[in-house]
Amino acid sequence: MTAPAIELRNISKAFGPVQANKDISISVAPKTIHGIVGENGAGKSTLMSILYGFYRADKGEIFVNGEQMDIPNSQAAIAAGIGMVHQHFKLVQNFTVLENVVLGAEDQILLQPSLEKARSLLQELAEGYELKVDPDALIEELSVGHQQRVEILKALYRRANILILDEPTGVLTPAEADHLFRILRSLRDEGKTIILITHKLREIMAVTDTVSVMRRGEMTATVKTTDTNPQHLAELMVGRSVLLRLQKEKADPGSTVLKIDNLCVSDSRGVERLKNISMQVRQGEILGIAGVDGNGQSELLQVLGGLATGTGSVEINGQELPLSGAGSDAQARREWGIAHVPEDRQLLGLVMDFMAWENMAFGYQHDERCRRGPFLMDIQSMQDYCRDKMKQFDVRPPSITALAKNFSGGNQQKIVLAREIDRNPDLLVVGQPTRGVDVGAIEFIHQQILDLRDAGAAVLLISVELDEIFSLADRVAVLFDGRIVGERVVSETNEGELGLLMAGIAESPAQAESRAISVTA
Amino acid sequence: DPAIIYDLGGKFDKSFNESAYTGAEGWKARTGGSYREIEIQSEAQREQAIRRLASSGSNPIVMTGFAFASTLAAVAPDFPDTKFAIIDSVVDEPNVRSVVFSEHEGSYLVGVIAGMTTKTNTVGFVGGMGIGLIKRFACGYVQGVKAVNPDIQVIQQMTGSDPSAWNDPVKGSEITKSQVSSGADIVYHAAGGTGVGVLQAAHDAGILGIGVDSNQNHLHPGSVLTSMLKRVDVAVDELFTAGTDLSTGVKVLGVAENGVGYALDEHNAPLIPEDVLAEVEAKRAAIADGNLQVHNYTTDDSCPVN
Amino acid sequence: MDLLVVVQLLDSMLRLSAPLLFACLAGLYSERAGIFDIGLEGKLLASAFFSAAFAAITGSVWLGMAAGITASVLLALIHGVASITFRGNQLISGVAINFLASGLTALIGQNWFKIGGRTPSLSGDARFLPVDLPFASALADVPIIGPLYSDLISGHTILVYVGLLAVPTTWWILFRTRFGLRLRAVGENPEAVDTGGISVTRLRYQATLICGLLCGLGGAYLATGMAAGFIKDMSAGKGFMALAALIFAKWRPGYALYACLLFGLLEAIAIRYQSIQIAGVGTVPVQFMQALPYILTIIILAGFVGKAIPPRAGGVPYVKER
Amino acid sequence: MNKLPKWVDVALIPFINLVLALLVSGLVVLWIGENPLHAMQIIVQGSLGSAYGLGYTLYYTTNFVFTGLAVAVAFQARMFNIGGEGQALLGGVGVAIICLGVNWPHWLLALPAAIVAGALFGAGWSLIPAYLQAKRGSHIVITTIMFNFIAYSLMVYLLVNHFKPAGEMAPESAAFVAGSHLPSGHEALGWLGINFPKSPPVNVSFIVALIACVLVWLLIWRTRLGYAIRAFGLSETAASYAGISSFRIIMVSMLISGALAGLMAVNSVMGEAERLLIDSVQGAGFVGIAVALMGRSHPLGVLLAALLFGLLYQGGAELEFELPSVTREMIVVIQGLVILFTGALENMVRLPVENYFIRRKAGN
Ligand SMILES: Nc1ncnc2c1ncn2[C@@H]1O[C@H](COP(=O)(O)OP(=O)(O)OP(=O)(O)O)[C@@H](O)[C@H]1O
Ligand SMILES: Nc1ncnc2c1ncn2[C@@H]1O[C@H](COP(=O)(O)OP(=O)(O)OP(=O)(O)O)[C@@H](O)[C@H]1O
Ligand SMILES: [Mg+2]
Ligand SMILES: [Mg+2]
Repeated sequence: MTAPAIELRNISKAFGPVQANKDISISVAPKTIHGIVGENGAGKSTLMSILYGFYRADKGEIFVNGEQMDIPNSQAAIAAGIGMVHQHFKLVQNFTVLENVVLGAEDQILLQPSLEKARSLLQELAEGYELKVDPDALIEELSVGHQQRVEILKALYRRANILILDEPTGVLTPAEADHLFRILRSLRDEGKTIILITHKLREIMAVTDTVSVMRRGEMTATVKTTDTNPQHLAELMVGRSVLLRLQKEKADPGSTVLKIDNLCVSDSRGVERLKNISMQVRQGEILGIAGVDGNGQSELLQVLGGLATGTGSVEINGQELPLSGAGSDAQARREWGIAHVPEDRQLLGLVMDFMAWENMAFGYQHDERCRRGPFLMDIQSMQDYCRDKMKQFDVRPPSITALAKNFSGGNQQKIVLAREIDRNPDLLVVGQPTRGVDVGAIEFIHQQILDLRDAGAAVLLISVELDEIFSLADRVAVLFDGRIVGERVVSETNEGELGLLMAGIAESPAQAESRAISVTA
Repeated sequence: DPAIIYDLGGKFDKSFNESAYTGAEGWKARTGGSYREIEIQSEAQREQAIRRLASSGSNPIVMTGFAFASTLAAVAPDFPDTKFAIIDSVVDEPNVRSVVFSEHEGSYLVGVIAGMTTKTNTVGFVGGMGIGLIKRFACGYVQGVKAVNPDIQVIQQMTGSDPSAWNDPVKGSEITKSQVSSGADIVYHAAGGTGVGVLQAAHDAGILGIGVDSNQNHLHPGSVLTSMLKRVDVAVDELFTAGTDLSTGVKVLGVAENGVGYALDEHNAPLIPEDVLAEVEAKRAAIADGNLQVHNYTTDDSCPVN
Repeated sequence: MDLLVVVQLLDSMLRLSAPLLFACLAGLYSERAGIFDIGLEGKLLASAFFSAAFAAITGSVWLGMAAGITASVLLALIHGVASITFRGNQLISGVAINFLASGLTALIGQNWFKIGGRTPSLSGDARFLPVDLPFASALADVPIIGPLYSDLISGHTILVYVGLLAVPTTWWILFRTRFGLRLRAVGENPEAVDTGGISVTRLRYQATLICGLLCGLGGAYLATGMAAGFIKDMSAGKGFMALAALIFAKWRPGYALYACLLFGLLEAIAIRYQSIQIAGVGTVPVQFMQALPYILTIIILAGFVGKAIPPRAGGVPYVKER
Repeated sequence: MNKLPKWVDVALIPFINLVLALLVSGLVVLWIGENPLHAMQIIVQGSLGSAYGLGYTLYYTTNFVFTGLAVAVAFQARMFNIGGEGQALLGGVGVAIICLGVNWPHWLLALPAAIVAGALFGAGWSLIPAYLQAKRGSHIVITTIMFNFIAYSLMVYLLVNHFKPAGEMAPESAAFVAGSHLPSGHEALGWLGINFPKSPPVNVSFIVALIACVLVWLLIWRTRLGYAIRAFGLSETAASYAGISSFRIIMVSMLISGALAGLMAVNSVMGEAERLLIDSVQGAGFVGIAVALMGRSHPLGVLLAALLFGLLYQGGAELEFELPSVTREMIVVIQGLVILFTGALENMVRLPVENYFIRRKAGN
């Protein structure tokens, strides 16, 4: 038997208090595609970055092709024939493709000869692997798919024999993803070893030979792909049998609260991220928005929360909501009765260096309860209120003066939720409510959202976790590439169908639209 | 003990303040007495310096430079028992002695020397701040030059309009270079520390400079034609010597009082031939006994010649 | 204006822009590598003092220059330690360096020479003297070309020519060498450099040291080429003006030259004319001329005339692990 | 991501930083050939040892409180205002206009007018940098540096061409009208029957500075505006989520900052010089940076740090007097070292201290 291409033994790594990798061992056979799956934050990227010399492990050993290696930096990894395509591309935006490819791999002091050499090699690679990209284009002018090709070219240019790809398909269109898989297969057939990180089980099943599962910093299993199935992998990933669903009453929808028509949103670079979407949410109803991360969910949240501008029409209880200009900021949205639980609590939902009581009023600091006179805050009342809410939502530790950053993720989320739900909003828009939150807290948070629905609020729930959608939503719309590609009543669909929609293999937009009308009418 | 406060250029400005310093040191060497001194670093320190010395009992307190005038006028009444002396400006307070010099007379004399020495019939003048005092220097100088030959052209430039103009050698040298290229072969400066750059540039360009206040002939022997002496050193020595008995009021020091003059020493003797020396000595005598009136710019803010 | 005046003005512009140019290129290396440097002023000043002081003591301008460069590089190292190793705030570090330089030069100057914080006047070998380029005197009398060549181009100190040569050299290093590619990359996206297996820390230190070296040359020129000795605070804002020029030049070597020449010209005009009559505008006070470089930079910064986009990673310490 | 005891953050770390700065300063003094302890003694003696010295110390303190608060308020919104120097200069222009233009019957009337004018002019000088930062993203540090230089030039122009009485040589304004004279420490304490020396320039502006400290504290920690400023300073993204307008916060915090810097002129121009001088600010705008850093941008900290620097400035003047080889630039060196250690090299001290406390906690 040949030695494994990569063998990691007992790797541990902590970032401050966060134990990102705990005593991980894994072995990757040469000339295979080895998948690694795991939830967000499981430690996949960290493990691979250790292998690539970007981080140093606190302890553990690394073997490459049977030889023990010390990989103190990326240069050493490259020398050992390891290449990596990072989850977040490491490209210099205003450099050309050529310059990015040679950066760090120039073979002499002068640049020109290296560039020339790279140009011809790029030509060869482009032909060999269908990796066409204009060598003189600036990175910032390229689509993400092309940027990814540049990353792969970078690795190949460095003669990588072991190629690590960290969530390469998160940003790709299905066609691009399929293209990528073809490339990966041909690379493997040429004798390269590939490690593919993803949390999409479909992809694992489609291209890998072996798959390892990580959970909360630990390696829970390694199996042959042919010996497993998605259900089994999912259980390994989340560490419980999937679909722990709450008891929920049947929805009793009332009048329409949110009505979106032909909403378009572009990002700061002018790329259209939401394309003419339309939907409605009624009182006492939860509409789930499913989809792979990066298909427009963030923009939908932002435009409803007053963090981005858009065009088209959004009505709240029959009144037109301004989408840009005066009255379209986050403050105004709150006055419209829209509460927003953001996707990223640390970046948006909380000021990490504010105390709990300050965060409990965040965004509502102009409420009657918080003001004293024309300028002052009513600190006493804000603190009393916070104390109440922390008790009610069982936030631990129940210290109103603790800084937000000193609470665990689940408790941080409870603070945000407590604050937003308490205003009895007409509409709650909530993004990834349980990302990085443990099981106990998930249940609690889900219950709160359902209670709000039952109290008559309209809820727009955005989640990449299908589980969550199935637990909470009454109806579900699937976002793909900025469009709604399908809408279903939750009780009448299944994960398979939604998975297909999420992959963009579905009905045409026109079909989706007619269905949407028929469902909501 | 007496005390002295130097103006912004500092006591080693090779010029005005340094002359005062020489006087103070001379007094010390001669009498064996001791004195206190402060070099101010910024405009706003003037008052603290005066008060600091007055409170600690120094008497008399001499300050060099017109810029002290308004501050002194405000502070002097607070210390009626202390005598103050200000050089280069008049402060009308009962306990203040004001010492002013007839710079126009001294400048006239070096102007005569310059006029008789120039070969290009073009000479230059570099002033510090464009204020009345400096225009007095300039006007006297021009009168002296034109007295020799009315056709000689005098290029006059000021360094600036704020106190940094006293301490910017680079600017001084740039201005001098521009005057050289306009044909000047002698440049007279009345610009404090800035003048160091003027004399340097004159030396580098192979022309003659004229120093001011102190005897600056030694700075670039052979390249400094002469220096307009303003005997601040004599004045300071005299003020220190008078001590607490210092009489107040205004005292004008001109050629007659030996308060101003021109420098002649081993460094510049070869540059000044007999006939020039004879002529300038004659003028000096004429001014001293009142036969020759040099116009003082500040009396009517205008100059008869340009 | 006749030719002579123009030549004079341009001649003066060259002299006055040389220290700006050194400092501006120094800032260019540093900021291109992602290290903001508002301590250019302090480094210029420190170098000016130590080059004049050592030139005065040893009588050799070369030893003086070496001392000046050493001082400037040491300050650059402090900036590097603060902003690279300890990931401190680069702006605050720059402010600190300016204070240190301003205080230490005056303090040590007074302590060593006891003449009010200045150094003795330099002469002879203790100064950089103008060099005459070949044929300068021979061509002097040829009309037009004569004055242009022998007055304007010839007759500057060696450092002026070094400064001018530093411009194409910098361009070549930045855009034609491996080091330049990496340097630019580290100022745009240090992660790209790091994953490429190159040490971000090392590159940034290198850039900081080059910055120190160039500021050292600028300071040496200031005290031993342009002037003949050091006086207190003689950099007089030139470091900040160089920073303005750098922004004006949008962090590019060629434009940096133009920006420095423009600012030098403005200074030359301001020195010569206390007020300027412009037909239709009236009298422009000299203070306006002095402030003009800063006003122009504000206009550029405001984005009304082209946009000055600094290196993307500029000012941000590179943090790999939180 | 740590739970340091609060006293470590607000007291221990600044203290260690200060000690380091003073140690290095001591080495410099030693190198110059003087005894650092002796120098220290002169500084303390000269600044606190007599009512006279104290009067000067408090005068400088007043200046530094204003400029320190100015930097601190901007810091709370994560704006680095280096323009205190220019803003204070312009504040002086405002104060001068008020004190020259009106024949004030009594200082109690002149003072509020001067406060308003100084604040308005100071704020006015921060308006353009603030606007450019808020609307166009032009880096506030660079623009305020540029505005400092423009202010110097403007000041010379104004003094030479507009304020200077005809025939005067020095570029300074006429003396202010008698009715705008602020009671000095001597006069003010005299009403209370306390005999305070006549010469120190400390004046009632010191009270204004103390009031400013309280008001800034109220603003930052008790008002909703302060809440918004702090939220913006701590997390710009979260602030936008909460609907806090970045434009408004940048403008407001910078204008308040400029106004505070401008207020310094009430002390230095109106209280001390009683005429407009060419460099009435004397670097106090920059000292404000050190003061705000040391004072952790908290008004109480700023007050204490300003006192420390006031002490250094007055002590430094005495130092120069007593030990001619140690000039007052020593103070500039100390100032640079304080900024270096408390600002730029903060992590050098903070990380080991943090580790120590984390380990100690883990050990328990
Ligand atoms: N540079 C860092 N500094 C501090 N903590 C980090 C750093 N990188 C990752 N972490 C933390 O380490 C843990 C593991 O992160 P990692 O990125 O490896 O997860 P992942 O499995 O790749 O998740 P995802 O699917 O979201 O990419 C997380 O809690 C993360 O917050
Ligand atoms: N950096 C820190 N410093 C101090 N205490 C911390 C820190 N991070 C977390 N804690 C505390 O440690 C406890 C456990 O935190 P941790 O993040 O491990 O929780 P968790 O088990 O992941 O819970 P959750 O599921 O709610 O996220 C929390 O009570 C939190 O207050
Ligand atoms: Mg990852
Ligand atoms: Mg957690």
